[in-house]
Amino acid sequence: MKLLCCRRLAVARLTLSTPLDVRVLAKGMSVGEASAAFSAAYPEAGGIVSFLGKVRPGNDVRALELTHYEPLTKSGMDDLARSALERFALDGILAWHRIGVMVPGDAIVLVAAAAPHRRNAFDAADFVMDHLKSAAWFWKRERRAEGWHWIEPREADYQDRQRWERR
Amino acid sequence: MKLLCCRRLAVARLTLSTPLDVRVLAKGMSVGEASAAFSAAYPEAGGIVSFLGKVRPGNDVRALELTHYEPLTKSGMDDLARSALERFALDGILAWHRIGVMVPGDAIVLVAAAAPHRRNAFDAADFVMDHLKSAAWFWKRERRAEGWHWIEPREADYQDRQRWERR
Amino acid sequence: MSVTIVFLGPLADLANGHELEVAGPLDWAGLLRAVGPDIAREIQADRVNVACGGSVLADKKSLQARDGDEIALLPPVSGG
Amino acid sequence: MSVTIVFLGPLADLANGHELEVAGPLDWAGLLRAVGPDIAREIQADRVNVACGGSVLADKKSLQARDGDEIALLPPVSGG
Repeated sequence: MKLLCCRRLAVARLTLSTPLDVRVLAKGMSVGEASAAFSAAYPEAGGIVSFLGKVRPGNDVRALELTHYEPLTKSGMDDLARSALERFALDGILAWHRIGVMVPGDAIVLVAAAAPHRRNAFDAADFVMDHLKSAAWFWKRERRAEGWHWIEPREADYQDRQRWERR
Repeated sequence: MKLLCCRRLAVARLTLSTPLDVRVLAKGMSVGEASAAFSAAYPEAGGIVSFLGKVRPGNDVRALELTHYEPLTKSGMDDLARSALERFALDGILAWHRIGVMVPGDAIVLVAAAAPHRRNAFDAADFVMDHLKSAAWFWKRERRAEGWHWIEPREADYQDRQRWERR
Repeated sequence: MSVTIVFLGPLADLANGHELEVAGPLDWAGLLRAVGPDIAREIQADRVNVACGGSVLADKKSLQARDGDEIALLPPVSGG
Repeated sequence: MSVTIVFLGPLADLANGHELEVAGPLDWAGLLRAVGPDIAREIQADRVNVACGGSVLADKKSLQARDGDEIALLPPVSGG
Protein backbone atom coordinates (compact mmCIF):
# COMPACT_ATOMS: atom_id res chain seq x y z
CA MET A 1 0.00 0.00 0.00
CA LYS A 2 2.73 2.40 0.94
CA LEU A 3 4.62 2.02 -2.32
CA LEU A 4 1.49 2.52 -4.36
CA CYS A 5 0.73 5.73 -2.52
CA CYS A 6 4.23 7.08 -3.05
CA ARG A 7 4.29 6.25 -6.71
CA ARG A 8 1.03 8.10 -7.19
CA LEU A 9 2.38 11.07 -5.28
CA ALA A 10 5.46 11.22 -7.46
CA VAL A 11 3.29 11.12 -10.56
CA ALA A 12 0.91 13.72 -9.20
CA ARG A 13 3.71 16.19 -8.57
CA LEU A 14 4.67 16.07 -12.20
CA THR A 15 2.27 16.22 -15.10
CA LEU A 16 3.69 15.08 -18.42
CA SER A 17 2.18 16.01 -21.73
CA THR A 18 1.52 13.00 -23.95
CA PRO A 19 2.61 11.63 -26.34
CA LEU A 20 5.41 14.23 -26.47
CA ASP A 21 7.01 15.91 -23.47
CA VAL A 22 9.89 18.17 -24.47
CA ARG A 23 11.56 20.57 -22.05
CA VAL A 24 14.54 22.89 -21.97
CA LEU A 25 15.29 23.23 -18.26
CA ALA A 26 17.18 26.17 -16.77
CA LYS A 27 17.83 24.33 -13.52
CA GLY A 28 17.52 20.94 -11.89
CA MET A 29 16.02 17.81 -13.40
CA SER A 30 13.68 15.52 -11.48
CA VAL A 31 14.90 12.31 -13.11
CA GLY A 32 13.17 9.91 -10.73
CA GLU A 33 9.83 11.67 -10.86
CA ALA A 34 9.99 12.03 -14.62
CA SER A 35 10.74 8.33 -15.09
CA ALA A 36 7.93 7.26 -12.76
CA ALA A 37 5.46 9.62 -14.42
CA PHE A 38 6.54 8.46 -17.88
CA SER A 39 6.07 4.78 -17.04
CA ALA A 40 2.65 5.52 -15.50
CA ALA A 41 1.61 7.57 -18.55
CA TYR A 42 2.02 4.60 -20.91
CA PRO A 43 0.46 1.56 -19.20
CA GLU A 44 0.03 -0.16 -22.57
CA ALA A 45 3.75 0.03 -23.44
CA GLY A 46 5.62 -3.27 -23.31
CA GLY A 47 9.02 -1.60 -23.25
CA ILE A 48 10.44 1.67 -21.98
CA VAL A 49 14.02 2.70 -22.74
CA SER A 50 15.56 5.62 -20.89
CA PHE A 51 18.82 7.45 -21.36
CA LEU A 52 20.27 9.64 -18.63
CA GLY A 53 23.33 11.73 -19.48
CA LYS A 54 25.34 13.15 -16.60
CA VAL A 55 28.33 15.49 -16.26
CA ARG A 56 31.43 13.31 -15.98
CA PRO A 57 33.91 14.17 -13.23
CA GLY A 58 37.05 13.24 -15.20
CA ASN A 59 39.54 15.44 -17.09
CA ASP A 60 39.74 17.95 -14.25
CA VAL A 61 36.24 19.18 -15.10
CA ARG A 62 34.92 21.62 -12.48
CA ALA A 63 31.78 22.67 -14.30
CA LEU A 64 29.93 22.32 -17.58
CA GLU A 65 27.89 25.07 -19.21
CA LEU A 66 25.24 24.53 -21.85
CA THR A 67 23.98 27.53 -23.78
CA HIS A 68 21.32 27.48 -26.47
CA TYR A 69 19.47 29.74 -28.92
CA GLU A 70 15.99 30.00 -27.52
CA PRO A 71 14.13 30.80 -30.78
CA LEU A 72 15.34 27.48 -32.26
CA THR A 73 16.01 25.06 -29.38
CA LYS A 74 12.57 24.03 -28.16
CA SER A 75 10.96 23.92 -31.60
CA GLY A 76 13.92 21.90 -32.93
CA MET A 77 13.57 19.41 -30.07
CA ASP A 78 9.80 19.23 -30.69
CA ASP A 79 10.45 18.38 -34.35
CA LEU A 80 13.00 15.75 -33.33
CA ALA A 81 10.65 14.13 -30.80
CA ARG A 82 7.78 14.16 -33.31
CA SER A 83 9.89 12.51 -35.98
CA ALA A 84 10.97 9.81 -33.50
CA LEU A 85 7.34 9.25 -32.51
CA GLU A 86 6.35 8.66 -36.13
CA ARG A 87 9.42 6.82 -37.34
CA PHE A 88 9.42 4.29 -34.50
CA ALA A 89 5.63 4.05 -33.91
CA LEU A 90 6.04 4.97 -30.25
CA ASP A 91 3.39 5.19 -27.58
CA GLY A 92 5.19 8.24 -26.25
CA ILE A 93 8.47 10.07 -25.87
CA LEU A 94 10.11 12.41 -23.38
CA ALA A 95 13.13 14.62 -24.11
CA TRP A 96 14.46 16.94 -21.44
CA HIS A 97 17.66 18.94 -21.79
CA ARG A 98 19.40 21.18 -19.28
CA ILE A 99 20.92 24.56 -20.03
CA GLY A 100 23.07 26.64 -17.67
CA VAL A 101 25.96 25.66 -15.42
CA MET A 102 26.21 22.12 -14.05
CA VAL A 103 28.72 20.25 -11.90
CA PRO A 104 29.94 16.64 -12.16
CA GLY A 105 27.14 14.19 -11.41
CA ASP A 106 24.39 16.59 -12.52
CA ALA A 107 21.90 15.37 -15.11
CA ILE A 108 22.27 17.01 -18.53
CA VAL A 109 19.75 15.11 -20.58
CA LEU A 110 16.95 12.61 -20.08
CA VAL A 111 15.29 10.79 -22.96
CA ALA A 112 12.62 8.12 -22.56
CA ALA A 113 10.76 6.18 -25.24
CA ALA A 114 7.75 3.89 -24.74
CA ALA A 115 6.75 1.37 -27.40
CA PRO A 116 4.86 -1.90 -27.76
CA HIS A 117 8.14 -3.76 -28.37
CA ARG A 118 11.63 -3.09 -27.08
CA ARG A 119 13.40 -2.72 -30.44
CA ASN A 120 11.51 0.46 -31.33
CA ALA A 121 12.01 1.92 -27.85
CA PHE A 122 15.78 1.29 -28.03
CA ASP A 123 16.07 2.72 -31.52
CA ALA A 124 14.02 5.80 -30.68
CA ALA A 125 16.05 6.72 -27.58
CA ASP A 126 19.25 6.11 -29.53
CA PHE A 127 18.02 8.22 -32.48
CA VAL A 128 16.99 11.13 -30.26
CA MET A 129 20.29 11.10 -28.35
CA ASP A 130 22.34 10.96 -31.54
CA HIS A 131 20.55 14.06 -32.77
CA LEU A 132 20.69 15.94 -29.47
CA LYS A 133 24.46 15.38 -29.41
CA SER A 134 25.26 16.92 -32.75
CA ALA A 135 22.09 18.35 -34.32
CA ALA A 136 20.27 20.38 -31.65
CA TRP A 137 20.89 24.03 -30.85
CA PHE A 138 23.15 23.64 -27.82
CA TRP A 139 26.73 24.69 -27.19
CA LYS A 140 28.77 23.10 -24.44
CA ARG A 141 31.87 24.21 -22.62
CA GLU A 142 33.81 22.82 -19.70
CA ARG A 143 35.60 24.72 -16.98
CA ARG A 144 38.91 23.15 -16.07
CA ALA A 145 41.62 24.49 -13.77
CA GLU A 146 42.98 26.84 -16.42
CA GLY A 147 39.66 28.12 -17.78
CA TRP A 148 36.76 27.38 -20.09
CA HIS A 149 37.02 25.08 -23.13
CA TRP A 150 34.40 24.70 -25.85
CA ILE A 151 33.46 21.09 -26.59
CA GLU A 152 32.64 19.95 -30.09
CA PRO A 153 31.02 16.61 -30.83
CA ARG A 154 33.46 13.73 -31.25
CA GLU A 155 33.80 12.21 -34.72
CA ALA A 156 31.91 9.19 -33.31
CA ASP A 157 28.96 11.49 -32.54
CA TYR A 158 28.69 12.60 -36.18
CA GLN A 159 28.98 9.00 -37.36
CA ASP A 160 26.32 7.90 -34.89
CA ARG A 161 23.91 10.45 -36.31
CA GLN A 162 24.67 9.51 -39.90
CA ARG A 163 23.54 5.93 -39.22
CA TRP A 164 19.95 7.16 -39.29
CA GLU A 165 20.30 8.78 -42.72
CA ARG A 166 21.35 5.58 -44.42
CA ARG A 167 18.24 3.67 -43.42
CA MET B 1 16.29 20.25 0.35
CA LYS B 2 13.22 18.05 0.38
CA LEU B 3 14.00 16.36 -2.92
CA LEU B 4 17.57 15.70 -1.91
CA CYS B 5 16.41 14.09 1.30
CA CYS B 6 14.00 11.81 -0.53
CA ARG B 7 16.49 10.72 -3.11
CA ARG B 8 18.94 9.75 -0.37
CA LEU B 9 16.24 7.84 1.43
CA ALA B 10 15.37 5.90 -1.69
CA VAL B 11 19.00 4.98 -2.17
CA ALA B 12 19.43 4.04 1.45
CA ARG B 13 16.51 1.62 1.36
CA LEU B 14 18.14 -0.33 -1.42
CA THR B 15 21.75 -1.45 -1.49
CA LEU B 16 23.03 -2.51 -4.87
CA SER B 17 26.06 -4.69 -5.35
CA THR B 18 28.57 -3.21 -7.78
CA PRO B 19 29.56 -3.54 -10.55
CA LEU B 20 27.00 -6.35 -11.06
CA ASP B 21 23.58 -6.53 -9.46
CA VAL B 22 21.57 -9.51 -10.68
CA ARG B 23 18.32 -10.59 -9.09
CA VAL B 24 15.54 -13.09 -9.72
CA LEU B 25 12.56 -11.61 -7.89
CA ALA B 26 9.60 -13.68 -6.70
CA LYS B 27 7.44 -10.62 -6.18
CA GLY B 28 7.35 -6.89 -6.84
CA MET B 29 10.07 -4.76 -8.38
CA SER B 30 11.07 -1.37 -6.98
CA VAL B 31 11.85 0.18 -10.35
CA GLY B 32 12.15 3.78 -9.13
CA GLU B 33 14.36 2.94 -6.18
CA ALA B 34 16.54 0.65 -8.26
CA SER B 35 17.04 3.34 -10.92
CA ALA B 36 17.89 6.01 -8.35
CA ALA B 37 20.30 3.72 -6.52
CA PHE B 38 21.93 2.66 -9.80
CA SER B 39 22.51 6.24 -10.92
CA ALA B 40 23.94 7.13 -7.50
CA ALA B 41 26.21 4.08 -7.53
CA TYR B 42 28.02 5.22 -10.69
CA PRO B 43 28.73 8.95 -10.31
CA GLU B 44 31.53 8.72 -12.87
CA ALA B 45 29.27 7.34 -15.63
CA GLY B 46 28.48 9.77 -18.42
CA GLY B 47 25.56 7.70 -19.69
CA ILE B 48 23.02 5.36 -18.16
CA VAL B 49 20.62 3.37 -20.32
CA SER B 50 17.69 1.59 -18.71
CA PHE B 51 15.17 -0.84 -20.09
CA LEU B 52 11.91 -1.56 -18.30
CA GLY B 53 9.72 -4.36 -19.64
CA LYS B 54 6.10 -4.48 -18.50
CA VAL B 55 3.18 -6.86 -18.99
CA ARG B 56 1.13 -5.55 -21.91
CA PRO B 57 -2.63 -5.34 -21.43
CA GLY B 58 -3.55 -6.25 -25.03
CA ASN B 59 -4.68 -9.57 -26.58
CA ASP B 60 -7.11 -10.23 -23.75
CA VAL B 61 -4.23 -10.97 -21.39
CA ARG B 62 -5.41 -11.34 -17.78
CA ALA B 63 -2.13 -12.52 -16.30
CA LEU B 64 1.40 -13.54 -17.21
CA GLU B 65 3.39 -16.24 -15.44
CA LEU B 66 7.15 -16.61 -15.58
CA THR B 67 8.68 -19.84 -14.31
CA HIS B 68 12.38 -20.65 -14.21
CA TYR B 69 14.84 -23.40 -13.29
CA GLU B 70 16.50 -22.17 -10.15
CA PRO B 71 19.80 -24.14 -10.43
CA LEU B 72 20.51 -22.40 -13.77
CA THR B 73 18.70 -19.04 -13.79
CA LYS B 74 20.69 -16.84 -11.46
CA SER B 75 24.10 -18.19 -12.48
CA GLY B 76 23.15 -17.82 -16.15
CA MET B 77 22.13 -14.20 -15.58
CA ASP B 78 25.36 -13.59 -13.66
CA ASP B 79 27.36 -14.91 -16.62
CA LEU B 80 25.36 -12.74 -19.01
CA ALA B 81 25.86 -9.59 -16.91
CA ARG B 82 29.57 -10.32 -16.52
CA SER B 83 30.04 -10.78 -20.24
CA ALA B 84 28.21 -7.47 -20.90
CA LEU B 85 30.41 -5.75 -18.32
CA GLU B 86 33.57 -6.92 -20.09
CA ARG B 87 32.43 -6.66 -23.68
CA PHE B 88 31.16 -3.09 -23.36
CA ALA B 89 33.65 -1.81 -20.77
CA LEU B 90 30.85 -0.76 -18.44
CA ASP B 91 31.10 0.99 -15.10
CA GLY B 92 28.27 -1.21 -13.90
CA ILE B 93 25.20 -3.21 -14.79
CA LEU B 94 21.93 -4.21 -13.18
CA ALA B 95 19.66 -7.04 -14.37
CA TRP B 96 16.50 -7.87 -12.46
CA HIS B 97 13.92 -10.37 -13.65
CA ARG B 98 10.57 -11.29 -12.15
CA ILE B 99 9.20 -14.80 -11.77
CA GLY B 100 5.68 -15.72 -10.70
CA VAL B 101 2.30 -14.38 -11.72
CA MET B 102 1.98 -10.78 -12.94
CA VAL B 103 -0.86 -8.63 -14.24
CA PRO B 104 -0.86 -6.03 -17.05
CA GLY B 105 1.26 -3.02 -16.11
CA ASP B 106 3.53 -5.01 -13.76
CA ALA B 107 7.27 -4.83 -14.33
CA ILE B 108 8.81 -8.05 -15.68
CA VAL B 109 12.39 -7.00 -16.26
CA LEU B 110 14.69 -4.08 -15.50
CA VAL B 111 18.13 -3.72 -17.06
CA ALA B 112 20.43 -0.75 -16.52
CA ALA B 113 23.92 -0.14 -17.90
CA ALA B 114 26.32 2.65 -16.88
CA ALA B 115 29.27 3.56 -19.10
CA PRO B 116 31.58 6.47 -19.81
CA HIS B 117 29.91 7.04 -23.20
CA ARG B 118 26.35 6.41 -24.31
CA ARG B 119 27.06 3.98 -27.17
CA ASN B 120 28.38 1.28 -24.84
CA ALA B 121 25.52 1.78 -22.40
CA PHE B 122 22.94 1.42 -25.20
CA ASP B 123 24.63 -1.64 -26.66
CA ALA B 124 24.99 -3.34 -23.29
CA ALA B 125 21.33 -2.90 -22.30
CA ASP B 126 20.30 -4.07 -25.77
CA PHE B 127 22.65 -7.10 -25.59
CA VAL B 128 21.39 -8.15 -22.15
CA MET B 129 17.73 -7.80 -23.15
CA ASP B 130 18.24 -9.79 -26.36
CA HIS B 131 19.72 -12.62 -24.33
CA LEU B 132 17.14 -12.48 -21.53
CA LYS B 133 14.41 -12.79 -24.16
CA SER B 134 15.60 -15.96 -25.80
CA ALA B 135 18.66 -17.31 -23.97
CA ALA B 136 17.92 -17.22 -20.23
CA TRP B 137 16.19 -19.97 -18.26
CA PHE B 138 12.67 -18.55 -18.15
CA TRP B 139 9.38 -19.83 -19.50
CA LYS B 140 6.46 -17.51 -20.03
CA ARG B 141 2.75 -18.15 -20.37
CA GLU B 142 -0.27 -15.87 -20.62
CA ARG B 143 -3.69 -16.40 -19.19
CA ARG B 144 -6.43 -15.31 -21.58
CA ALA B 145 -10.19 -15.79 -21.29
CA GLU B 146 -10.03 -19.40 -22.43
CA GLY B 147 -6.95 -20.49 -20.47
CA TRP B 148 -3.15 -20.46 -20.34
CA HIS B 149 -0.94 -20.18 -23.45
CA TRP B 150 2.81 -20.74 -23.57
CA ILE B 151 4.71 -17.92 -25.27
CA GLU B 152 7.77 -18.62 -27.35
CA PRO B 153 10.16 -15.89 -28.49
CA ARG B 154 9.20 -14.23 -31.76
CA GLU B 155 11.43 -14.85 -34.77
CA ALA B 156 12.57 -11.23 -34.33
CA ASP B 157 13.83 -12.11 -30.84
CA TYR B 158 16.09 -14.86 -32.19
CA GLN B 159 17.36 -12.54 -34.92
CA ASP B 160 18.02 -9.80 -32.38
CA ARG B 161 20.18 -12.15 -30.34
CA GLN B 162 22.08 -13.39 -33.39
CA ARG B 163 23.23 -9.84 -34.14
CA TRP B 164 25.72 -10.14 -31.27
CA GLU B 165 27.27 -13.35 -32.64
CA ARG B 166 28.20 -11.79 -35.96
CA ARG B 167 30.30 -9.04 -34.42
CA MET C 1 18.11 -42.47 -3.41
CA SER C 2 16.88 -42.01 -6.93
CA VAL C 3 17.08 -39.64 -9.92
CA THR C 4 14.65 -36.71 -10.12
CA ILE C 5 13.44 -35.60 -13.56
CA VAL C 6 12.18 -32.01 -13.65
CA PHE C 7 9.84 -30.87 -16.44
CA LEU C 8 10.07 -27.17 -17.29
CA GLY C 9 7.67 -24.87 -19.13
CA PRO C 10 5.26 -26.57 -21.54
CA LEU C 11 6.85 -29.98 -20.85
CA ALA C 12 5.23 -29.89 -17.39
CA ASP C 13 1.80 -29.73 -19.07
CA LEU C 14 2.68 -32.67 -21.31
CA ALA C 15 3.99 -34.64 -18.32
CA ASN C 16 1.00 -33.74 -16.16
CA GLY C 17 3.41 -32.79 -13.41
CA HIS C 18 6.61 -30.98 -12.57
CA GLU C 19 8.74 -33.86 -11.31
CA LEU C 20 9.20 -37.58 -11.67
CA GLU C 21 11.38 -39.79 -9.46
CA VAL C 22 12.96 -42.84 -11.06
CA ALA C 23 15.58 -45.33 -9.96
CA GLY C 24 19.16 -44.47 -10.86
CA PRO C 25 21.51 -44.64 -12.56
CA LEU C 26 19.94 -43.30 -15.74
CA ASP C 27 21.41 -42.82 -19.21
CA TRP C 28 19.81 -41.23 -22.31
CA ALA C 29 18.02 -44.41 -23.38
CA GLY C 30 16.79 -44.90 -19.82
CA LEU C 31 15.52 -41.31 -19.70
CA LEU C 32 13.55 -41.75 -22.94
CA ARG C 33 11.91 -44.88 -21.53
CA ALA C 34 11.22 -43.26 -18.15
CA VAL C 35 9.37 -40.20 -19.51
CA GLY C 36 7.09 -42.01 -21.94
CA PRO C 37 6.70 -41.64 -25.71
CA ASP C 38 5.20 -38.10 -25.88
CA ILE C 39 7.92 -36.46 -23.80
CA ALA C 40 10.57 -38.69 -25.39
CA ARG C 41 9.62 -37.36 -28.82
CA GLU C 42 9.83 -33.75 -27.60
CA ILE C 43 13.18 -34.00 -25.85
CA GLN C 44 14.88 -35.64 -28.81
CA ALA C 45 14.44 -32.39 -30.78
CA ASP C 46 17.49 -30.12 -30.92
CA ARG C 47 15.57 -27.26 -29.39
CA VAL C 48 15.23 -29.04 -26.04
CA ASN C 49 18.20 -28.92 -23.68
CA VAL C 50 18.94 -31.28 -20.83
CA ALA C 51 20.72 -30.36 -17.61
CA CYS C 52 22.10 -32.79 -15.07
CA GLY C 53 23.38 -31.81 -11.63
CA GLY C 54 22.93 -28.10 -12.39
CA SER C 55 24.85 -28.05 -15.70
CA VAL C 56 23.45 -28.01 -19.21
CA LEU C 57 24.81 -30.96 -21.19
CA ALA C 58 26.67 -30.10 -24.39
CA ASP C 59 25.61 -33.52 -25.72
CA LYS C 60 22.45 -34.70 -24.02
CA LYS C 61 22.88 -38.24 -25.38
CA SER C 62 25.94 -38.55 -23.13
CA LEU C 63 23.68 -38.30 -20.03
CA GLN C 64 24.90 -40.41 -17.10
CA ALA C 65 22.74 -39.54 -14.08
CA ARG C 66 23.58 -41.14 -10.77
CA ASP C 67 21.42 -41.60 -7.68
CA GLY C 68 20.74 -38.18 -6.14
CA ASP C 69 21.13 -36.28 -9.44
CA GLU C 70 18.47 -33.97 -10.77
CA ILE C 71 17.82 -34.03 -14.53
CA ALA C 72 16.06 -30.96 -15.98
CA LEU C 73 14.29 -31.06 -19.34
CA LEU C 74 14.51 -27.55 -20.78
CA PRO C 75 12.29 -26.62 -23.75
CA PRO C 76 12.82 -23.34 -25.68
CA VAL C 77 12.97 -20.45 -23.23
CA SER C 78 11.09 -17.16 -23.30
CA GLY C 79 11.92 -14.37 -20.86
CA GLY C 80 11.85 -10.60 -20.62
CA MET D 1 14.74 49.98 -35.22
CA SER D 2 17.79 48.01 -36.21
CA VAL D 3 19.03 44.48 -36.83
CA THR D 4 20.38 42.45 -33.89
CA ILE D 5 23.22 40.02 -34.54
CA VAL D 6 23.47 37.22 -31.92
CA PHE D 7 26.74 35.32 -31.45
CA LEU D 8 26.33 31.77 -30.17
CA GLY D 9 28.81 29.40 -28.52
CA PRO D 10 32.49 30.07 -29.27
CA LEU D 11 31.58 32.94 -31.64
CA ALA D 12 30.59 35.00 -28.58
CA ASP D 13 34.18 34.68 -27.30
CA LEU D 14 35.55 35.79 -30.65
CA ALA D 15 33.09 38.68 -30.81
CA ASN D 16 33.76 39.70 -27.20
CA GLY D 17 30.02 39.82 -26.63
CA HIS D 18 26.73 38.11 -27.25
CA GLU D 19 24.95 40.69 -29.37
CA LEU D 20 25.59 43.48 -31.79
CA GLU D 21 23.04 46.01 -33.04
CA VAL D 22 23.49 47.40 -36.53
CA ALA D 23 21.36 49.50 -38.84
CA GLY D 24 19.08 47.54 -41.20
CA PRO D 25 18.44 46.30 -43.74
CA LEU D 26 21.37 43.87 -43.88
CA ASP D 27 22.36 41.38 -46.56
CA TRP D 28 25.17 38.78 -46.51
CA ALA D 29 27.85 41.26 -47.64
CA GLY D 30 26.62 43.76 -45.08
CA LEU D 31 26.75 41.11 -42.34
CA LEU D 32 30.34 40.18 -43.19
CA ARG D 33 31.35 43.87 -42.96
CA ALA D 34 29.39 44.42 -39.74
CA VAL D 35 30.97 41.56 -37.77
CA GLY D 36 34.61 42.28 -38.65
CA PRO D 37 37.20 40.09 -40.40
CA ASP D 38 37.69 37.38 -37.72
CA ILE D 39 34.01 36.55 -37.38
CA ALA D 40 33.50 37.02 -41.13
CA ARG D 41 36.10 34.33 -41.82
CA GLU D 42 34.43 31.92 -39.37
CA ILE D 43 30.88 32.34 -40.59
CA GLN D 44 31.81 31.82 -44.24
CA ALA D 45 32.70 28.19 -43.40
CA ASP D 46 30.04 25.60 -44.23
CA ARG D 47 29.93 24.42 -40.64
CA VAL D 48 28.44 27.71 -39.43
CA ASN D 49 24.69 28.21 -39.90
CA VAL D 50 22.82 31.50 -39.95
CA ALA D 51 19.26 32.03 -38.74
CA CYS D 52 17.12 35.09 -39.41
CA GLY D 53 13.79 35.80 -37.74
CA GLY D 54 13.84 32.41 -35.97
CA SER D 55 14.50 30.26 -39.06
CA VAL D 56 17.75 28.69 -40.17
CA LEU D 57 18.61 29.84 -43.71
CA ALA D 58 19.06 27.06 -46.27
CA ASP D 59 21.40 29.43 -48.16
CA LYS D 60 22.93 31.93 -45.78
CA LYS D 61 24.20 34.08 -48.66
CA SER D 62 20.57 34.86 -49.46
CA LEU D 63 20.24 36.75 -46.13
CA GLN D 64 17.90 39.75 -46.30
CA ALA D 65 17.43 41.06 -42.75
CA ARG D 66 15.02 43.94 -42.20
CA ASP D 67 14.76 46.35 -39.31
CA GLY D 68 13.61 44.45 -36.21
CA ASP D 69 15.02 41.10 -37.38
CA GLU D 70 17.37 39.04 -35.25
CA ILE D 71 20.25 37.29 -37.03
CA ALA D 72 21.84 34.34 -35.17
CA LEU D 73 25.31 33.06 -36.03
CA LEU D 74 25.33 29.35 -35.20
CA PRO D 75 28.66 27.50 -35.01
CA PRO D 76 28.81 23.68 -34.75
CA VAL D 77 26.54 22.52 -31.94
CA SER D 78 27.29 20.14 -29.08
CA GLY D 79 24.54 18.95 -26.77
CA GLY D 80 23.65 15.96 -24.62
